[in-house]
Amino acid sequence: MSDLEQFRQETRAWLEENCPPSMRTPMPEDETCWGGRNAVYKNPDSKVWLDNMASRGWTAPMWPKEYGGGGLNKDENKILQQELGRIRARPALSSFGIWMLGPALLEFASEEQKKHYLPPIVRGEIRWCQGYSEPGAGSDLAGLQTKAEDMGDHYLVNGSKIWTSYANFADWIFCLVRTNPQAPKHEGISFLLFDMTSPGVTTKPIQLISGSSPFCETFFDNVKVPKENLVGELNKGWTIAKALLQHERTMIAGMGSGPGGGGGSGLRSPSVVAKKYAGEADGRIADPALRDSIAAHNMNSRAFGLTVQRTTDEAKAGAPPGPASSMFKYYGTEQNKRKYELLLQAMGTQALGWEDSTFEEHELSITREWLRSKANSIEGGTSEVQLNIIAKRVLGLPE
Amino acid sequence: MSDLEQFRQETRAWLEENCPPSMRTPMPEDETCWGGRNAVYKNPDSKVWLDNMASRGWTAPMWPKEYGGGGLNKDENKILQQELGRIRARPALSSFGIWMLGPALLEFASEEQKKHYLPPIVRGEIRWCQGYSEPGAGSDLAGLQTKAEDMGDHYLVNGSKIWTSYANFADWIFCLVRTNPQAPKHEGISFLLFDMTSPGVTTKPIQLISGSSPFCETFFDNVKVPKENLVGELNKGWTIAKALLQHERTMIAGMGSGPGGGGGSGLRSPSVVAKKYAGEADGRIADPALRDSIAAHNMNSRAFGLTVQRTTDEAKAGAPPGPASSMFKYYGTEQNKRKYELLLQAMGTQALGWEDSTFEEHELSITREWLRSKANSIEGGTSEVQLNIIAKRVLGLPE
Amino acid sequence: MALVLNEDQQQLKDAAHAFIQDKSPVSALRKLRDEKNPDGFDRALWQEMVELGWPGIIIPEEYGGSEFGYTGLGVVLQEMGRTLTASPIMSTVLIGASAYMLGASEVRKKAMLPEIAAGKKIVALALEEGPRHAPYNIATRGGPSVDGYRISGEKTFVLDGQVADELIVVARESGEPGDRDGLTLFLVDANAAGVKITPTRMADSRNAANITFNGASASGDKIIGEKKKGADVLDAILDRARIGLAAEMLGAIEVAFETTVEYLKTRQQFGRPIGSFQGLAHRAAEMFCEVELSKSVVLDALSAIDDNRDDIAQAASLAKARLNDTFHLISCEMLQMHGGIGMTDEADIGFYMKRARVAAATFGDSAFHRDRYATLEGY
Amino acid sequence: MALVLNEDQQQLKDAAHAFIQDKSPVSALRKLRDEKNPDGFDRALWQEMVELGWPGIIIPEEYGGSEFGYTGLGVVLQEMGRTLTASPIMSTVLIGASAYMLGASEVRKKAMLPEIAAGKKIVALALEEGPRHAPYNIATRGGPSVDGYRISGEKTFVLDGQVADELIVVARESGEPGDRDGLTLFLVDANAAGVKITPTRMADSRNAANITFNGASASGDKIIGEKKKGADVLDAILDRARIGLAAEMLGAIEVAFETTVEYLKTRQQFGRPIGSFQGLAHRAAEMFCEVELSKSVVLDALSAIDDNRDDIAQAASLAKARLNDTFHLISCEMLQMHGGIGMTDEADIGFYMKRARVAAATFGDSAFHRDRYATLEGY
Repeated sequence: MSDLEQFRQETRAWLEENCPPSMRTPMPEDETCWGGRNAVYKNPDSKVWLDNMASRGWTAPMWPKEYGGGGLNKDENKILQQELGRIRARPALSSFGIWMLGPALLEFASEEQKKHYLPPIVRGEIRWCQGYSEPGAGSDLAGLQTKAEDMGDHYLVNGSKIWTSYANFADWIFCLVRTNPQAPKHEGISFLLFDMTSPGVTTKPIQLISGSSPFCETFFDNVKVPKENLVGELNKGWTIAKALLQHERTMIAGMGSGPGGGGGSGLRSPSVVAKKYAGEADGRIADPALRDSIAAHNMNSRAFGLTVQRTTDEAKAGAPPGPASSMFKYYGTEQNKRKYELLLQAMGTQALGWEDSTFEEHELSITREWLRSKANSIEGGTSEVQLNIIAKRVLGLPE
Repeated sequence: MSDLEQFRQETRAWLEENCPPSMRTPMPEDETCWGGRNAVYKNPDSKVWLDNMASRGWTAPMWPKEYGGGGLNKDENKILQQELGRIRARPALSSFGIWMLGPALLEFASEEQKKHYLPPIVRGEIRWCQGYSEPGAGSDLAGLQTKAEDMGDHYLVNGSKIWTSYANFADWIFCLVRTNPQAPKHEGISFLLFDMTSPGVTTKPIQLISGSSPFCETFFDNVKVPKENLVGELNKGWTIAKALLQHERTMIAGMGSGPGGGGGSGLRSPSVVAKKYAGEADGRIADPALRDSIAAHNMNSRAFGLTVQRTTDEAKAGAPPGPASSMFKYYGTEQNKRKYELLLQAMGTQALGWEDSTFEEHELSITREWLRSKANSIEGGTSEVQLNIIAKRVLGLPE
Repeated sequence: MALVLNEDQQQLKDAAHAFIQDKSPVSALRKLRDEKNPDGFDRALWQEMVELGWPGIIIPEEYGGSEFGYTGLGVVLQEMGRTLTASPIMSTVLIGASAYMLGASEVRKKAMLPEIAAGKKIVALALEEGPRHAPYNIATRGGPSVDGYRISGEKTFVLDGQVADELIVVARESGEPGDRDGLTLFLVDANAAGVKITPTRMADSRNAANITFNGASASGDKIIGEKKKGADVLDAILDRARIGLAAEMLGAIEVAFETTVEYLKTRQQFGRPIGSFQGLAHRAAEMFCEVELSKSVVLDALSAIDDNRDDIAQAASLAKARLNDTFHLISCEMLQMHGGIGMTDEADIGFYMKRARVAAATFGDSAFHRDRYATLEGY
Repeated sequence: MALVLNEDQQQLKDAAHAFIQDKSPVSALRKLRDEKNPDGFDRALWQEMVELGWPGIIIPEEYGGSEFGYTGLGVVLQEMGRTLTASPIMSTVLIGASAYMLGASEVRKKAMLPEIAAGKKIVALALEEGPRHAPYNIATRGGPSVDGYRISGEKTFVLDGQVADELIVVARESGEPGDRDGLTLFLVDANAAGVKITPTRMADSRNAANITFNGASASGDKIIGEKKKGADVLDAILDRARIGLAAEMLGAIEVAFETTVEYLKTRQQFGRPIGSFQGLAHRAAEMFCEVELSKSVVLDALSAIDDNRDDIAQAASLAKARLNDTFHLISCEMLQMHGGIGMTDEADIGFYMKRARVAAATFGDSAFHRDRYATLEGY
């Protein structure tokens, strides 16, 4: 038996024993496990499952063991994910610490910092949030104004951040701050970590046009931050930021439709919805103009999915990773917006309700999701920014 | 009887007597009367009709009598045009001198120049062409390089022009030249008139993707031009150019569909053509997606026509003339291009023939007209230039 | 008629502008929403509109109106549209008064039009039975009974149905859903037995209602148009509704566009106002063209009614389709160009976005009207 | 199969690239046009392609081919598309050889496929009867006679019909135009009595022919597919034709796009390269996305054939519709961004524009394929 086959059998057996049965059922959104100091476990099994997984480092399976990770290689991780999928296990931990901060620390932090920060992330003990965007900066992220002044034995942070997801629940923040106001804008930025319970930190949730949201505004009023909380070199934080942004872009692009080609499934599939709401004639969507629009959309979705696949295949075949993330971010988010507009067109007034029992739950959801989709082409770099990147970096058009 | 009513009766009587019967029939393109020194009249009545109209100054009905024009006011001119339309009279004279140069001379030329140049234009004795665009300049018209050096008693012109319509048939040219290479580009341009038979002037017709064309390249090799041929002030030619361009833009916008709303008539009407080529079902165009596209197009045509009408009505009502010409140029030409693409879509391979008797004459024409339509959004200021003008001058967006 | 406002119409527009800007900014709609106002509009504000004579604008003088025509009503709707003002003017005046004027008996006109002009009655059209506009797709039955007629069926998206005094109910006396023939427009008391009204709260913060008729009684004398030929008058009513709604949408579009252009001039990014980036500038210029064309079709459609032209239907479909599309475009661009701030409820942008979609779904989306336009034009 | 070329396919592509760039630049097509070449292609060049083995790429080894698959043929077509190279490869190999491979008897395969592989025969599909692709809309009749069958009817837009040795004629044995049932694909000698071929010259400078059959004789043994069930094999042939044509279009698109991007970098206006204007830069970036998606659907469709997947039809309609649309977009933008120079015949841009439209009209425009895709997907 190969090592990998043995790994699979051991993993399967361990999961069988350590994944509580209730963690193998579909997860309601309010049972998502984010961890953190103030975590509340609606279902106590969530905590058991988190602790079990964390004990093996499998909340961050590919991080080195010395920092609490699972130390798995690519092939082993693939098997772990397959086995988790086989039993439909819930994610043990959802964490910006694992998704975003961890990879940055692994690449840019000092040995001491890695040892200090990474293990509590793996164990879900500390919940992190991201302090990037600012009210005034928008697409010009590097134009950020939140400043950290060197006060000798600490930095003094003043300013505010916006679009900080779950800032009101987070324990710590990783934050871009301006440490040299005189330097060109990209060269005066540093990457700082600090505790959200520090005096002077306040948060305020943001109400979106689609309703309540995880986003917050976060304010810093003379927040004292120890100097050892700086990651990487002073004034070199932009390098770390860029690495993180690329990552975020890829995540958001994934919100679009996948390679399946249907452009959404079930009650989010335009063709299914159109038959239900606009009616059928001879097995076809009754409204021919709507049918044509849906076919065009679904064909684009399929072409997009094939392009994601092709890029993956090319990478596997050893091609240098293309600057594809901007294309995926741009096309995927615009496509997702178009999907929701098609759903609205097909569903008419039933997709335009706000509350009341006269609408079905999924109908009310679609109204909100439609509005929420409008942010896709703004967050993580606007569509315009992605087009700029494609024009300049991919096509080499001049400034 | 009012003066106007009397004018109508006199005009009608005069036309009855002076418009030869053959001039009241539809005009084949090769009988267009352009006048000029080397005019050839395929139909001798064309010459009679031109001379008769010119004798009353009615080839340029609203120009002052002292310069050979008809001296009519707006109302009288309207009646003249109505009476010409009533008997379906052919245009007595087609002339860039009347359409473009004349208005510029009336506004900018010296009294002596007006007396010298305008009457032969009215009489169709001199045929003019326009020397504006240059091979290197494109949209950046003011970047023109053709230079006129002051040699004391004359200017010495060197350079070349492109897109000079009928340069190979023209007697004289009105031409933008650079007279001060040191000045900012808009401030070193002058407006010069000269004889196309001057030594050093040569022309070469341009073959277009749609076939032969009236356009030429025109080359100037040490052409001597008398100093009195300068119109307006030295280095102030850009002012004249701008006035002329605005005029040209409006002319080209008119190539789009008119206020009728059909988006073209007869064998150029997408709906008529679609029924003929794509077939009918229950009185409708059989292909529902094509039908939807045609409806969308025709509705835009109607909306565009109504906007032209509204702008005219607003001007009549005393509103200041809006900067509408850029919008009309942009939208009208893009709409005309879309119309031809729809015709191609509807007609399939029958609109894609190049020659041979297996295609009907109008089908072969549509192929060529489709290709020719692609120039609409380039000539007279590209669509991009029009959008810039709207953005900056109409909306006031910053540079 | 020339495509410009005459002096009287311009004065009315200026007055409406001043009133709406003062009394009913977008914050008024926000307040209605946050308070979950059960009426869906502000009754005190409506009373002020009544005092200004707005409900009587299209009503002939002999019935207590000011006979100012649809162009007059259009400019008022346009001004209300600028701030997304909610009021019963669409249900009661644009649709209700139009219905009476077009198809009521002299007795009914005399009874009802002065009441509408005086702001004493609210009227609602109970038409739709599915989520997408389909005026002949009527299953609601109107059948004779000993004392007149009985109406049974289910209606949805009845604008102002929750506050109406009287309902104009489109019901079928014969034929099958989809048939143009066999429809009759019955007038039904909203408080009658067998009428069950369930308010719905739409995304644009306006109200509508689902209404169930369970053998509700109607009189054979109280109808609009001719029995079983109700589609004729219904089409005429709907065309007026579409055109008036297009006028309202135009006002909202104007504000959305102006606000966006202003933002492009002032918002700085990368050390420059964002409107100086050609990518955005060209999109703004394209929007300008669409807005200009939208102004023209609304004005033309309004005057088509006032001139009683024979192409009102084409003008209505042209106006509704174009205003749907332009409002869609402008609301999307407004949000995208504002960036993140546009996503916050604190900004007003979401209100325009939501209104754009509800208005588009009301009385026919663009595909519906392109199809109708092509049919009317014979292809 | 992974959406990347394997090593053999890449080598074939590189070789084809070198050959085409050297032997058949766009000027070769210009020359054919200016000389009014009656064949519509260069016979000497075709002979060189034969020597390279191109006609045998998809043909199994047992019939004299190299069995390189459709992905192999696709990369050759793509390279030919880059310079708009005219040749009988589409009529004879992509369509003709496919038809034989899919539906001929073993005897016919043995007789014909080696001839095709050796470049000795040219085959053409006589299908269309109207200006818009409609594969079942066949009025041409094929009826039994004493010595086999007699074909009568009129065909149009037969690619390479003027040079073909053999014609595959889609004729109807039963039913009415529009019926899918009742079609048979007869093999007819192009020189047979009763066959009248009238060459036509298309805007893309390629040739096609109108062909009249006036009782032309055909043998009941010489057919492709099953009698009266010819639509089954016809659909399969057409899907291969569509996919191969899409591959050719992809090559042309790539050149049109690359040329345009290069022009944006070098052409100066207002003292800057025009590609530095964001309005143009954003449009170029959008084109990039469309081109990338186009590459993916072509590669996927080619491998769908080679893998004998059950969604070849969907892949074909997806590829053809998308490549139609992308070629349309890119050819329009190529011309507009080049400005006046793009309108001159001296530039090559017009050739790409013209080819885009003829290719789009061949074997189904985008609306046809969207409709077909929706039907195949069950909505």
